[in-house]
Amino acid sequence: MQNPQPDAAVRITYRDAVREALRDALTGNPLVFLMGEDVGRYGGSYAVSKGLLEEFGPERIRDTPLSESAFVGAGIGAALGGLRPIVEVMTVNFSLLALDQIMNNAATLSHMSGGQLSVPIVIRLATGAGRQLGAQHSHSLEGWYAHIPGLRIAVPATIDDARHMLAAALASPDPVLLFEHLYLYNMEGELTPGAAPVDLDHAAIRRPGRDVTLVSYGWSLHKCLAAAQTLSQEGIEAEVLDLRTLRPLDEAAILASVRRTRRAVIVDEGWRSGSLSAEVTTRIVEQAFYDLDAPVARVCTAEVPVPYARHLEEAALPSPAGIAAAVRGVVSRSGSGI
Amino acid sequence: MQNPQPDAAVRITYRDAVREALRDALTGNPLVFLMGEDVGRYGGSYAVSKGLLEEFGPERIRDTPLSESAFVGAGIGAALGGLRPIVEVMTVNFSLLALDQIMNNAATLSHMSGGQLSVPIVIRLATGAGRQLGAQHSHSLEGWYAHIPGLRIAVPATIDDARHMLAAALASPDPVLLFEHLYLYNMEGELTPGAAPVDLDHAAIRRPGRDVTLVSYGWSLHKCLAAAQTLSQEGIEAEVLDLRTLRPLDEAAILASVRRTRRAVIVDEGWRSGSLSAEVTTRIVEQAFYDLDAPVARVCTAEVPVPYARHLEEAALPSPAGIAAAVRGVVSRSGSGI
Amino acid sequence: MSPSAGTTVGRQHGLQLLREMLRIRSFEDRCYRLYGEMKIRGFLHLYNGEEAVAVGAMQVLQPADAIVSTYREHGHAIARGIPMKSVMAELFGKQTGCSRGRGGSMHLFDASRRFYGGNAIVAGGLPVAVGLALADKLQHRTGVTACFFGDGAVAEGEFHESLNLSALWSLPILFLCENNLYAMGTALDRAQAQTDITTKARAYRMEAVAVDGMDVFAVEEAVRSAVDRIRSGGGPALLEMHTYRFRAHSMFDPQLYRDKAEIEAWQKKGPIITLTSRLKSLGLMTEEDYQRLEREAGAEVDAAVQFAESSPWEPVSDLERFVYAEPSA
Amino acid sequence: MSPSAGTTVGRQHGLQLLREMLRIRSFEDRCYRLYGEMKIRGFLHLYNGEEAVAVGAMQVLQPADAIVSTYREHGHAIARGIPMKSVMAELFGKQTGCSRGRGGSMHLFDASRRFYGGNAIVAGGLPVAVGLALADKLQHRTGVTACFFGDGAVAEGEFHESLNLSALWSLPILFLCENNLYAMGTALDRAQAQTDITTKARAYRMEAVAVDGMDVFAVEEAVRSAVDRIRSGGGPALLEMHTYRFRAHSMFDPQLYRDKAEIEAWQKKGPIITLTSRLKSLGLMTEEDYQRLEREAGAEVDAAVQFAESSPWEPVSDLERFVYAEPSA
Ligand SMILES: Cc1ncc(C[n+]2csc(CCOP(=O)(O)OP(=O)(O)O)c2C)c(N)n1
Ligand SMILES: Cc1ncc(C[n+]2csc(CCOP(=O)(O)OP(=O)(O)O)c2C)c(N)n1
Ligand SMILES: [Mg+2]
Ligand SMILES: [Mg+2]
Repeated sequence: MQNPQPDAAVRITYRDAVREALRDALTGNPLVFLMGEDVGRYGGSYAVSKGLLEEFGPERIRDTPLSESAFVGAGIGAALGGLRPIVEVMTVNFSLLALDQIMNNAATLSHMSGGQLSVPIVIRLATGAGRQLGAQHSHSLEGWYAHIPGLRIAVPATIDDARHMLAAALASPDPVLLFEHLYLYNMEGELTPGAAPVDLDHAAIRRPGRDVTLVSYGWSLHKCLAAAQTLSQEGIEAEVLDLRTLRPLDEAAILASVRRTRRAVIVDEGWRSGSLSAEVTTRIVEQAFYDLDAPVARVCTAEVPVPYARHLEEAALPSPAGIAAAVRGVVSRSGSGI
Repeated sequence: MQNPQPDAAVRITYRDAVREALRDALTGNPLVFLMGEDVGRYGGSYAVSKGLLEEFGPERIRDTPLSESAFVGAGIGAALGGLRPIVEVMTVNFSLLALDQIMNNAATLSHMSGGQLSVPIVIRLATGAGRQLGAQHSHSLEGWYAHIPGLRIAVPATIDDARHMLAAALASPDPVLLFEHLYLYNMEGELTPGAAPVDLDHAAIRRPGRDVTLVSYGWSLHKCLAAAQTLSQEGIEAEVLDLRTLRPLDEAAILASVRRTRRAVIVDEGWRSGSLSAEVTTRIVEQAFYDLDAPVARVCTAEVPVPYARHLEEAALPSPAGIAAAVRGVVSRSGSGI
Repeated sequence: MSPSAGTTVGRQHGLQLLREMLRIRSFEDRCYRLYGEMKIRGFLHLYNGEEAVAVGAMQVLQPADAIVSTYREHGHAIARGIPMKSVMAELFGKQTGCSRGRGGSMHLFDASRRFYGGNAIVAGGLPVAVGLALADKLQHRTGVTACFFGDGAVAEGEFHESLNLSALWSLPILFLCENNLYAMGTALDRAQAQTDITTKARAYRMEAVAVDGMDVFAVEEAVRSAVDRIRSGGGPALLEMHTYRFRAHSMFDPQLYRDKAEIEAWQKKGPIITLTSRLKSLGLMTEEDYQRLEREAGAEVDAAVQFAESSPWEPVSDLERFVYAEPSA
Repeated sequence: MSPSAGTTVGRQHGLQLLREMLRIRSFEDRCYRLYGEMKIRGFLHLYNGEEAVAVGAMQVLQPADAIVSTYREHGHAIARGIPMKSVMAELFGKQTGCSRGRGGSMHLFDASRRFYGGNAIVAGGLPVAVGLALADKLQHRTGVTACFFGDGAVAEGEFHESLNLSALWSLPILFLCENNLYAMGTALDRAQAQTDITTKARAYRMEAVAVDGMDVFAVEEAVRSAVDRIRSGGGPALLEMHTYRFRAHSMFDPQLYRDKAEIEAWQKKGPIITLTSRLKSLGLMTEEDYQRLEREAGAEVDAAVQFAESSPWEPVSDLERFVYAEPSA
């Protein structure tokens, strides 16, 4: 699997795809190194970096103490010093401890220095709920981070993006946060043979449809695809748009799809109020208001610290059934009034 | 001024209004104490707590070291221990260092404990730009904080609210973040004699109008009022709504006003993408879509770390002129298409 | 390193300590199985091997004292006196759980016993503990706040800020560092330039003592003298408990970072084995006594599982309760 | 405390040090006036009294070394060799400023001189400095990163995390703590349980030395021996520079927290006065020399103000430039 035939299709897990991407990056550029808690000896808390320590050694697969602010800041400094650090913050929940470094240094240094500096750091974070980890370990903050100018926010939701987005992130001179949903690590799928390098600027239509646009990213994308299946049996053809990057937003792709379908439902694992779904909705309203046949609808996480108990957690998170219901609501309202 | 006649109108600065509120709280409840960097000997970095150390002593006007995470967390613990802490985080910019305590402890403990615990802490933060303090000292993150379930976010924008919101915050069993815009501290105005105690649930119409609703809060409220002045000379009567609390949002008040005026412009000092303006816009679209005569418009801060140079900073922030222009745009589009 | 070598041990007390440790041990062993049966989900961090720390400490702490713990807190919760059944019900996610099923293994709470959780953010509990101690001090109460955390937490900035605040304000707080040599897969000497945690604590001018965390008597004695000092206004202290985690960090840990030999060596020093043989050799306990204690512990765990199994789920309609305090509350 | 008591001082070098300190002093004094004239806005933190630290340190640091500073960094920037006029233009918010007017007083940058700013978040620069040092080490470069910060920063968690990482990884970094006894209005002993910062540093097994920060020779000597050790692979070090801030914390500080007597006592120990009398008493400098240096410094500041005044503003249309790196960059 280390050297797949360019034209042989490979089945691979999301986890292995990320690991292959890391291996490529480390092999291809001596300035790249991976740093974070338990990325080495332990093999990564989600086993993503397993085996890399043996292959690349402790200097480049660097275990850190529990010091999120310092090792994220050190990644920023290392980037300023000419390296291409990949900093793994085990989960987004712990990144709160490093937010000062991310917002006040990584995101500002290029502008504050009048363009003299750039901070080509890649920060990888596991994100999301769904594993009954409780309130402190189930945050979905990627949309929240997308509020910060100076950062690029990317969310690989497919095997191909898990495999190829890291290279694009490393190629960027700007700080990039890569959010990997912990629910996706075990997802298996086919790696498109010899897939073209991806960029961090474009959304992708994962399922074409004419009746409504489902805008989503990350784990929610797969819930949207499941909902679209169900809906198509009812004769409703949903187009499913994978945002892929939350900052910058591919507004053109969103608007193009919505102008075609004239209806939109935004699905976002963030807490409803102030989630990215609000920004997406607003962009649509600002620029495609007169193209809408119905109000934009949202399916988000309930406004509650995500609880441990399975039935409560499931009730708190977006679900294919909830998405399908929202779509039916939007479709049924169409035409009325306008 | 310590004991104003109930019926005598008093002119007072926003700063003094906050200080009077603090003095009342400290006098009225022995469990209340103020803790933060330089609140004591220095007199508060914005001179808000000046004189309180002499009056209440170092136990209750407690200077802390530069340890935002620890003293905010200590405020949380003190609240659990039966006290009513007022923690001053000198500015919102430094609160990033305490975000883990705020999001993972203050906001979650009540829910995670199944309602056994509550965290009646009040965190005061100076916020905002406009003083040429540069990117790291000019954040407006109150709308961003409003994304977090479990918190209450209040923003006093008037002399009366500066004087009375603290009491409401202290009366709440939930964690409350009070954001004081640093540009308002010197604002002078009349304190309504014997004003009724305020709550943390309702927005307020600061200026009635029939043609468009300007939704705002904090310093931006005053820019909206200035813009409304200008516009009324052009025959456009703008209603100006002061949100007052960003979480929970007074959705009813927003919708009621917009249904009357059928047009809305949201003014928010946050960076445009993902600012609270997006949530407000979305709420309007979700529930008053068919009542709108024009797309909702936004006036926000440019998506750039706020620069030092005055002309650049002014260009980055919402301005009365920019607000007026946005309103004209909305009014002119009305009717067209719909 | 065991200051208790000379202590005279009473039968009652000896059996009491052993009983408590066995209760925790059999609870944890059952949790391990229940996780395999998917009755318990999420992250599960077991306390096997470290029982002497929780049990020794809780002998000293009073009802008016406050406890702040970590995600590896089953032992602390049980030793504090939270009924096993409400803890087990919590792990099952049931309404009868000590956090109504919202917390899970990492978030056990019991306000009535001043047990403030259960924190899944490493070092996240330390500042909260500082505040609890401040509340006692400002209200002139004699309570002491006991704050448990691991060796890994020592690297976090919150450790630094919290120890300084506690020493600076001379707060009634006891920091109990459970040094089990690893933070997940990271050995202490690969995380800390200074591996002697008492030395670090003294840099804040704080009392600090290293303790054999495998010797429940040593723990109890060290905690007693520390708590007495603190209660009488002597200011904060830190105890570094040398202990070891017998099981994996969590249920997802292949343990690539340590070898069997090391684990076995520590198991020989285990708090239960050593206390058992000690009590027997002192003629304070018979094999029958031991069997009985084990049976009783097992029976209590059985009952707890029973209770958890038969308990109701919190209704989904109550999902959003408690996000904000309820008027009643 | 001055290891330089015995050093033989050369005239050239002595005058050079005095010249540098005078350049900073007159720059700062002019800034004070310009703030009153509202030419300079925002927060302004002046370095008066602490000049010996920046000047002494910069004698040792090489072009390949990196500098990380604070919001009180005019002195560091000027001593590092950033042209005074581009610093002054920055304070005016002009396009010709060393940060194109976007940074202001707290955010001076000069990539060509490896001057990485200018950080307005207390202790926010320390982790970045750690990373710069790591970059040198991993690329087998001989650079040393010098990180300036104040006594107040020592209380922040980032100090703790950064010192530990540096010592743990044996990084080529020099921590320069400017202990001027106050963090805004908070005296060190009301912020730190342990006021000896070298003791704190040693708790990370880091080399640490206290230095008379008012004696430019002492500073230079201490920095030289520390940097030599670090460059030769000896690992990180911390120098605690005992100094004092002659002016208010910023332009909004009524200085309620310290009395005139204390300030005057320190002014007598001021780095410029003491060096001046020392050079004179050693017969290495005449009053004329001194007058000339002061005149030259003043003239340089005049020219800098001239330059700033006559410089253009960045066009508003360029507001959003540099938020993301430009293709060209
Ligand atoms: C701030 C933070 N970073 C990372 C983690 C992930 N994590 C959970 S436990 C752990 C190791 C903690 O080790 P230690 O403090 O020694 O406690 P132990 O598990 O050994 O009892 C880590 C890294 C976390 N929960 N919180
Ligand atoms: C994280 C953070 N908290 C608070 C502040 C506000 N503040 C600016 S300077 C300062 C005092 C810093 O003192 P010290 O580190 O000793 O440096 P000095 O000003 O004495 O040079 C404070 C509290 C800040 N800028 N950053
Ligand atoms: Mg450990
Ligand atoms: Mg200082």
